[in-house]
Amino acid sequence: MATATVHAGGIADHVHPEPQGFVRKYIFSIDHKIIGIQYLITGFVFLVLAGLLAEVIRVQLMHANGGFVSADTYNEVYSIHGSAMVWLVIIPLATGAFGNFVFPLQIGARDVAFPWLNMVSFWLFPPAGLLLFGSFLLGAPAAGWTEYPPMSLQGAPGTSMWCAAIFLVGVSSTMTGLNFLVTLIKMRAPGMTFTRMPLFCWAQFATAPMSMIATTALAAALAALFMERQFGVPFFDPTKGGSPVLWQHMFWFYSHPAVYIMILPVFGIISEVFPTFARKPNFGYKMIAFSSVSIALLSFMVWAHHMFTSGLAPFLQLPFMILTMLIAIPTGIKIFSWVATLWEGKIHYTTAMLFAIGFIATFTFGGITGVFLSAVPFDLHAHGTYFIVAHLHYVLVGGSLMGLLSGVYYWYPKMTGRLMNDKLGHWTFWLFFIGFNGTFLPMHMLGLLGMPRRVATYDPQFQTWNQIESIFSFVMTFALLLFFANMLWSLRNGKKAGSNPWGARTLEWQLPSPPHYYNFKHIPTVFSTPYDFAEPLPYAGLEEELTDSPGPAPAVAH
Amino acid sequence: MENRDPVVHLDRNFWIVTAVFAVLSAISVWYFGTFDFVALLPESAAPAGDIDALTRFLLMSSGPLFVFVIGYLLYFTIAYRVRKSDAPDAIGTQIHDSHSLELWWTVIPTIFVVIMAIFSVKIWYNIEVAQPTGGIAVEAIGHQWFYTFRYPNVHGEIPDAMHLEVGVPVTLHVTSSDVIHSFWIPTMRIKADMVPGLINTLHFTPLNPGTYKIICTEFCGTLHGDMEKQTVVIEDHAHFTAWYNGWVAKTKNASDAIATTSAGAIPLAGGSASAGQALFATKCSACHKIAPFDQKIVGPGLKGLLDDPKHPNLVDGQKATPENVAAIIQHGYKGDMGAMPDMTANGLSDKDIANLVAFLKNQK
Amino acid sequence: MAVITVPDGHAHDDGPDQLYVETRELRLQGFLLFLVSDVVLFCSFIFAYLYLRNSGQGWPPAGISRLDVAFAAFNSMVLFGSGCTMHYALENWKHNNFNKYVACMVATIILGVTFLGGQGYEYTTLMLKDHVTWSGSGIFGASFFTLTGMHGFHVAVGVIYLSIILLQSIHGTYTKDKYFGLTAGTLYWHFVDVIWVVLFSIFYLI
Amino acid sequence: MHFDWVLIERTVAAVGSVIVFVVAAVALKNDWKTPGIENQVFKIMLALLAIGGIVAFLAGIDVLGRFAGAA
Repeated sequence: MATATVHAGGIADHVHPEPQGFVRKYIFSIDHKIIGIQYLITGFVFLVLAGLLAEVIRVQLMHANGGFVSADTYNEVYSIHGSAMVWLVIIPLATGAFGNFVFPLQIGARDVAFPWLNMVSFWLFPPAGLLLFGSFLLGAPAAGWTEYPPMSLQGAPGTSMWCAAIFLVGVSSTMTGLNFLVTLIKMRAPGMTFTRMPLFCWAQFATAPMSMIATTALAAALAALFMERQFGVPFFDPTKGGSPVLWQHMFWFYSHPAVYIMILPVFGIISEVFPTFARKPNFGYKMIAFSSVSIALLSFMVWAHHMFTSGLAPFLQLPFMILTMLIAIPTGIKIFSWVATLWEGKIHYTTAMLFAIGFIATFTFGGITGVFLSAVPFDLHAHGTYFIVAHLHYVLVGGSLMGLLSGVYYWYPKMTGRLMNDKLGHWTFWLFFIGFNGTFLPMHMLGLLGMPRRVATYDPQFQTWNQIESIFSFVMTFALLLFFANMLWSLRNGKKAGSNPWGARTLEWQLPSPPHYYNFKHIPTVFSTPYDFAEPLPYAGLEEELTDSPGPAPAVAH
Repeated sequence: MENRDPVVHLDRNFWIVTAVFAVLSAISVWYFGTFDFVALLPESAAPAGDIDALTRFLLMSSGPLFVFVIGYLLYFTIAYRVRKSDAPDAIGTQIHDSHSLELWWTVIPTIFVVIMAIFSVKIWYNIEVAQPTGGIAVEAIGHQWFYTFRYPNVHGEIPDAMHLEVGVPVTLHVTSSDVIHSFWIPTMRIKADMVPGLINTLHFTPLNPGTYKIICTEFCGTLHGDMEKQTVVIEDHAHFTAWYNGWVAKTKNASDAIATTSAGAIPLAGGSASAGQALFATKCSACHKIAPFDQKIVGPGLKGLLDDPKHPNLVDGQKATPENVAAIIQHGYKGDMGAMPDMTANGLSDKDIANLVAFLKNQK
Repeated sequence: MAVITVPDGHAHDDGPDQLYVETRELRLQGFLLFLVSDVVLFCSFIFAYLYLRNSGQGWPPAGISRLDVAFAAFNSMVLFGSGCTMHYALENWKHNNFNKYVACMVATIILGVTFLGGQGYEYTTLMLKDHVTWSGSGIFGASFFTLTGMHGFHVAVGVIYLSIILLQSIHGTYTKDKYFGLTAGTLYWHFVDVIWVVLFSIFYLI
Repeated sequence: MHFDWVLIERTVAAVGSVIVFVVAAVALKNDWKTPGIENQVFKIMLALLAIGGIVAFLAGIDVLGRFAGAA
């Protein structure tokens, strides 16, 4: 029995045979690239749906006692808006879409470690999304995306559907995290040590354990809430001995790592877009990589800063305050390094770069308000007000969504072989940037002046600012429609992209676009980090990639 | 990996721009330093001043940070853009890192965090932990959609505004009787969640007399938005003692304490429909219409309530009789149809209920 | 670059790029990470139990009888015994004495089923005689039945999993070098054992 | 035929857990040197199994669990 000699690194060099037939190729595909695009499309469908809900909120808030929707419907609308954006849009796009499509190519692997598991985790996602939006039929949950008991215990039957839907998406996200972690540890190309990996892979490496461990804690909390709602098992109901604060602990233990699951992959996207369009290496590669990992570790220790006002014992508030403040330091290092990356670069104003620069501006502002909120006395004033709504939208919409849009403009040519229209892209960016800031900047002041969160009607003194915000939110919505039009339009008549339209140096740009199903004809060997524009490309074994020589013989399936 | 970076040379423009940013940050520090918070939101109690001071410190230190980060971002983006004259494969200066720079932008934020932490702990201490000597202990209890207050030796709960005396330190115990509410007085800059089955404590000392809003910031049901109608009244010793003694007298013996819902059945004799109609317009029209049952605003339509063939029973399953209608108005109702506040919340007396029932009786 | 040999892959003879190596390390790492996430699931409920326990009154709450520690000790010993027979099953397989392997596997499965039976017996006595039910006896019922029930479910899945492995090994799917299914089964069974050590201690002994 | 079930349970538990402890300890000693991730995990699990044996033994002879819930 011959023992197999195998290169270190690219261990699982298995080539599954080319899928035949439309269903196997595009619907139930196990190819990480197709699954990535499936996540992208489904994520954007839910972005449109949840975005429309956001516009319902803005129209309702145009008037102090707006009658657009009744109070109960308004509560349902913002609950599903929040839940859908978090679990059906940002996390699937950040880890599912870009994670699946990009990083296996960047580490020189043919596919993720468990392709079948990858397909299963995708196919849990659309049904869960329909289940979540279906909860409108039975009376959607009304207690916000956090669903605090005892309010969520008295919620409409849709709340149990919400539990089931988020449980399913959680299982899918756990499986994806596990899949990515094994791929990143075991299946890098020969020679690609950890410090030679592109920074997007570092971001996924930091995110994967979080989405695997934190999401399971959420699964436990959702199961407990489901059991209490359906079978009366008293975990959280204070009248039966349970404790509502227990839910807050279990929920936020997941949800703070979740916000880092939503932002770390986007940090990775920025660390890919900046060097390519500034034509110079990332400033402080090691610091950016290690701060990703340190953020991932710290994110598990700070969850109770969401509970400063809700009955956390005073002596417990201190450690969480200090640890939350510590997270600001690695995040600061990242932002300073990105700005330093632009120094003496040759900056190309492509749309992807514009969105990335816009990301730095808005995310810095969002990060600073986050540092404000870490101080307990300030949080006593700002908690539960529109200041919080402003902070979370600055880091989620201004941060994650803008970074994801930059990622789409950057990798769309690799996915489809065609460039997205840059003129339209510039319009989309400026409209989105102005619309976004106009919508969410005034909210900081409204919150501090006394506008509580999650209210369908509010104090008339805030009406003018709310009207201004609503108008700017229409501008932002129009910008997103422009973006979707651009994506669809460019599919047919975008400019031909070829294999490397941006002159980027990471592995995925050395392959034809879209890449073959087996990615690499020969697994390349890697000699250094990809970002030194002055040096020749640090890869060997890529000669045949762009020729039309035959691909590797598919293995005999045993 | 030996450092093969080219020597970093910061040109003259860089220093000019840095100087400009320095001036801008000085302006921002001055602006936040002299920013008048009180004009926007008055300070009605001791912690408000400290928290405003902390906010001022945070703003003054993040102003320069923001100016420099966004400034350099814009300056680099514009100054180092690729020119038409550059070769298509032109590249920037290939620097990888600079340990001294990285050291400084780790140390300085750490120092800032330490200062912020010390500053916050000092203020946090006397809100959450410090037990003031003397002063008054007040309890605030959250209900679905109103607050009640308990004062020492006043029986029962006081449903209207909270009265406090200037200069007397207050230990406020906060809890809830049904779902999680939150007790926020913006002008005091403090809040505590009202968690059923748990008592949270806040310490503060009222300073400036006046009437200030109390707002609920934790979602608590349909009329969560309405829970900002009640106020806290800060007044001098004379007024406060007058108000306080009034309540002590009114609830001298335990029997006539205003429980959140008075127990006995309401006498319906002599109810006047016209008075009931006026009351309905002010107290009930927010959620109910005089229209068929299924025309729901929050609650069902109430036309022909007592002899609706399609709905012989009320929402709580009781037979549709005047007495049962009065009972619902008295105790309120909570069920899958939604929730209705009880008589105390609506500020109804027994007489009011009699009038309302009389009015509803002849809405055929 | 370092070249390492992998014991149980088999190679084609046409060049390094055409290797088909379904390496066992990938699946092993995946399975271990799955166990890690399962541990986190149990930890969350254990946190909930301990949080509820010290926030309320004494334990067990008034009106709920004390748990029968003697029977639980016996039942735990059954499960730990099955852990040992499982270990010996793997050892026998590695040393190729097939009959001893089958005997140990059968013993493990029988002990596993006995544990489930014991658990069922304890549940019925609790529910019928002491009227301690899942949703009827406050936070004690909630945390006890949820946690031990979830563990029981994992044991049931483990018993089915081991029987499938036993049938497959008899059928000849596993060779002397390629027996990942068996390793995973042993890992899972030991995992279920270890969780019970924790649950047994925190429910019956403190 | 009245058995004192509690006594039987306790003796079986005590005797059984001693056997478990011994087996686990021996297995741990034998496998101490084996390389490979799964063997490391096996060692941890065998160690915990041994602890489980001790705990079950102490519970069997009514040393632990006597004051369960006395807090």
